[in-house]
Amino acid sequence: MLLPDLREDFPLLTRTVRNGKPLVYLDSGATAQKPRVVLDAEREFYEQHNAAVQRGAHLLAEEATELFEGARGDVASLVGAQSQEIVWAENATAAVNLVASGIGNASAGIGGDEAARFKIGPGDEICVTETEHHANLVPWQALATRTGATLRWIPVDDQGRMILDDLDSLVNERTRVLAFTHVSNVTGLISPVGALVARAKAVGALTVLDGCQSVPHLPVDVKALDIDFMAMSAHKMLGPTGIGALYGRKELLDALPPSIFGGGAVKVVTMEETSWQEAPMRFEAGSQPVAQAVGMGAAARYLAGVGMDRVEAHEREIAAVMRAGVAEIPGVRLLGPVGSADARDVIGVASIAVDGVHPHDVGQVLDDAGIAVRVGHHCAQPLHRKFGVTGSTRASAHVYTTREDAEAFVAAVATVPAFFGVN
Amino acid sequence: MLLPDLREDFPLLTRTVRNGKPLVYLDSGATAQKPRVVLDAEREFYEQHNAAVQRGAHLLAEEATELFEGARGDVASLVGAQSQEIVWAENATAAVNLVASGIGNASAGIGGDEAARFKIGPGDEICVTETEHHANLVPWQALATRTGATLRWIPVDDQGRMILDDLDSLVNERTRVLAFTHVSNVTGLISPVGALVARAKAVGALTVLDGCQSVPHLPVDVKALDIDFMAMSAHKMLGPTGIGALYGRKELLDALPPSIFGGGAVKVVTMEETSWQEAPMRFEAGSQPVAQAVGMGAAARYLAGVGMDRVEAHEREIAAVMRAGVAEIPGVRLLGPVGSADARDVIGVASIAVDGVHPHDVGQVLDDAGIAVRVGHHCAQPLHRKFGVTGSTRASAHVYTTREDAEAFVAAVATVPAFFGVN
Amino acid sequence: MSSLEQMYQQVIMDHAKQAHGKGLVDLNLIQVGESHQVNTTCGDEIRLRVGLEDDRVESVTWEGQGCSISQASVSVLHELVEGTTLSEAEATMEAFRDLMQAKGEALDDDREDLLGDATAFVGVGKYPARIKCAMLGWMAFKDAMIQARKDEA
Amino acid sequence: MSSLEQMYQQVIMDHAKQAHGKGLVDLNLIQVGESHQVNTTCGDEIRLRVGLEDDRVESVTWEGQGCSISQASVSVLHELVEGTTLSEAEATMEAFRDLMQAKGEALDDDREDLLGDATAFVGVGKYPARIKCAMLGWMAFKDAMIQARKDEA
Ligand SMILES: Cc1ncc(COP(=O)(O)O)c(C=O)c1O
Ligand SMILES: Cc1ncc(COP(=O)(O)O)c(C=O)c1O
Repeated sequence: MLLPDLREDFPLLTRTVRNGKPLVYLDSGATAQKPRVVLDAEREFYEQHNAAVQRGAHLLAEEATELFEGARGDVASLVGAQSQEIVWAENATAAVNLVASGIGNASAGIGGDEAARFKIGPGDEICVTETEHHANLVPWQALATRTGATLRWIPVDDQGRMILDDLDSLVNERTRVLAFTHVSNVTGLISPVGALVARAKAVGALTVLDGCQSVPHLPVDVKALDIDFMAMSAHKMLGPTGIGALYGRKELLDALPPSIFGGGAVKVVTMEETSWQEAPMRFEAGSQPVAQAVGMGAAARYLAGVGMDRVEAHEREIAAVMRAGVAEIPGVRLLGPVGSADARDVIGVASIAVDGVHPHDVGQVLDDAGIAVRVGHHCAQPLHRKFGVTGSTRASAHVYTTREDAEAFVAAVATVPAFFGVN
Repeated sequence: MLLPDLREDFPLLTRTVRNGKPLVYLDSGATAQKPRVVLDAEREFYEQHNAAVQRGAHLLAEEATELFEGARGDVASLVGAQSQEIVWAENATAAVNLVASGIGNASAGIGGDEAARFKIGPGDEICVTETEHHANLVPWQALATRTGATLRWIPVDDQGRMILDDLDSLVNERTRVLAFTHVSNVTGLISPVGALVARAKAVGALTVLDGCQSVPHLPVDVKALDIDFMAMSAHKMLGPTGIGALYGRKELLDALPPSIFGGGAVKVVTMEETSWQEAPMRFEAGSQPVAQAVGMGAAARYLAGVGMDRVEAHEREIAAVMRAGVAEIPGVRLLGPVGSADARDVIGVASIAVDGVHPHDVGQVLDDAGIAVRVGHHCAQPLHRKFGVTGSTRASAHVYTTREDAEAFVAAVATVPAFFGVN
Repeated sequence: MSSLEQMYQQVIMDHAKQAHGKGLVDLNLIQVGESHQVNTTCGDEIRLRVGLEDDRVESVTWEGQGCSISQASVSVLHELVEGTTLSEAEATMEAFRDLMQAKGEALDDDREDLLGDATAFVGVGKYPARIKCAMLGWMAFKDAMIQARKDEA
Repeated sequence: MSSLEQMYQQVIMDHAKQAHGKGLVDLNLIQVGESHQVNTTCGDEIRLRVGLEDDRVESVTWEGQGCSISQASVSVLHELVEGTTLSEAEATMEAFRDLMQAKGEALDDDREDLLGDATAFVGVGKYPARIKCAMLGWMAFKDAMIQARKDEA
């Protein structure tokens, strides 16, 4: 069930690359292209309404504030949250850090009584998984270092699936946080959110979901998933660079101390001390990425307009075409589940290793054919180490990806072994 | 010495407000309007070159990286820094927090041996001033709470000037950081940077300059000022929202631990531990505000093209017109230095208190006349408390501000007391 | 009448100059609630105290500084709700909130009657940034009522 | 010859397949330096060891994994600088860096002579992202030389 061809909406997709070749853009997992409505929303903001939000008493400030808060509502709707549960952040990485540093700050005595529930220290545990992007791993390592808590992780098997056999001992009464990705940016595997959340709830651990690769590609409802926090990035959701968002349950957000301190986030400031506003304001210190919020709101509306269930169906099919295609090429190894039955939990991505050819070299041959893919470890070194490779070549899709794009990828990969004389 | 009329370059300035009145935009201290070249640079990036930077091996990624790093160079040139000494941050607030949290993390054992020089704790002191914007005050309060260090501050007199009489005792051998603003966002006063830096150097304290209100308005050379760190925000420099930058001496940046953890900032990641890249990459975790960096670079080039010395002359003159004008209106009090001799250190700003009329009400009357100003405490509560008011009405200028704008402000303020029947 | 004049109607100017209910009163009642609210835009603060007895709002007093809109609004609030029943107070509160969200349009007659002098605030609804000012006292009232009723238990 | 073919010239393919100087050698010299470099894009690592004696680069060996460009480049590096004088090695290093920055243009004859097989890397200069790959071994060499000379003092 493919979507109609939406490339018309995306100005960049008409450009040509090496030697005038048409562009086949298969690097949406790194960053997506932007529809015209997003670019227009930003530009119109700058040309008609640009002003500091929330504080001004003039017309432009009122208009800017209305657009800014409206965008918050649009992003909230896309994921089933309340407006006030959406905090703007520079990117998904910053969103995860906001939670981790907030817990660190609570543990260091910042935030008073209401923050006490977040305090962690030696003897406490934080649990992640082996499939995490560095963005949802390194902040927790740092929190462990800072507080003396212990970091544990759920391992994955050689197809990249989380091994839940020891879940009950890995997530136990000492576990305070369980952080995991919704969709892997390397294998495209959809995580068993239900089982993980249930276990976290049973032991009273906070759940932090990395929604970077799910929110842009499938329907996500934070209330149905029953998670506590979720990070997302606009630039992967057809939105602008420079902005992302954190979803957090309101009562948690109102108690978590901030980790970026400054104007706008505060209630009363004396030279000696400061009290903070409620969420989301307490986390939005300094002038916010206002035009980008407006753009992210427009992107959320665009995605909702296409329909996230249709987006999901589209991306499953594109993934299937790419994965089935490369799996047949001798000397090419598909990372993650292989075979149509196993692949049913996979969306939007095909990462491969070509025997005897380094991913950089694979990428170079594809680039020469006008095909843009990502090479390297995709910020998931532990997972690649598990697969026994330092890097891979990843093709990733979005709403504008066509069957022809997927087929072009497969055809170009087939030329690689011969080019490097390895078959 | 006023600049030629540059309003043509700024699309928003042609719009009308309440009842079709032409807009008189005097809220540039909160956020500036953007010239067309900045908007075009962003749009062209999205339409032609958008891709993830630094990591891709395809043409778009190469182009995007070149633009992104080129912009870093443009921002560096504007302030006399080396490219690698410029770190992108979401805004100036984030830039200050990056330094404060980095010191906090070093003190909590993150960053290893090389970070040891930043460790602070009980007995150490951090010094700020009473004129600081919350962005350069609250992060230091939080650092003091986190580490047990003591926060001290340089007081200001009733005209808002820093009192340096006790400088030698306020900044002493225990002082590890001296953080202060270059230009006050309330009074427009230019700080005595030379004296403060000399004292900090004498005792071996790090200097952190808040360049938010200086970099957009006067020539700034970080090497000539001899400071260690400086924060700035693009949106006040005619650039996009959603991005700012930190200048830091390279050898300091290479040793300071990050405080936002994630991909791109790291060298080797295992499940157990992580090593970081050199600056600036180590501070740029996650997908960066790439289009915004390109826009900030364009803004830096635009400002350099106009010439920062000419910008300074322009803003001094606009400030002089506004300040002299309002000072003559009975019942209107000018915050900061009064009188032409005293005002020689003032740039771009006039903040006033109208006897018996709340700033919100003043702002409303101006808004009705099409004049956009800022009302409130402008994120400088301690300074307003010092002045004995909870808030003020601030008019602030930029390169596009004309003498007519300044005169319109003065004329409208003159109507305020009568409107509220207080004269 | 310009929008500005519609906002600063004489009633509002008068209340702002001569505010009612100003000065916290010590209450010898069982159900007393107090709330402190800050308008983070400008730093204005209001502390408001209510005393309930049986089913009635016996006393509403406050102290604080602010713009003419916030001062007039809390003054009118005092006039409107002191002495009413709890349910009348709630209805008034709701009507005022609706007025603020009406973007400058008048409410229906029933609710206009409830609001009395407070209908003069109709013009504020056109200025989103000022709605916060007008609501400051009412937020404090709402919160103080919750506090007071807690004492019930 | 397409840009791709210009990049992957036969010389490069050959060096990549049959890399020279691979395998760290224990050195019984006074001035030994070692450097470990990581290409953060892809995680490729190189460890390179140099041994100096008097004025000469006596030994250059390395270990590591990487793309054909990085492997071929360090293999060529080994061939070019092992056995040369320090100043020849510096000149070669500089010429290679210039070649990388020449955006695909050839250098002048003198420097081409210095570079020998390494001139085959001319095509890499057109691909900024791959310059890092080609430079990885040379960065390690530069750093290892600094380390080795530290032992001098
Ligand atoms: C002096 C000063 N410092 C810091 C800031 C904070 O800048 P931003 O809001 O862009 O983080 C501002 C602007 O609001 C300012 O005027
Ligand atoms: C699964 C996952 N998590 C986190 C991130 C980090 O997102 P960002 O770089 O926008 O902060 C990414 C994207 O790189 C990702 O794919």
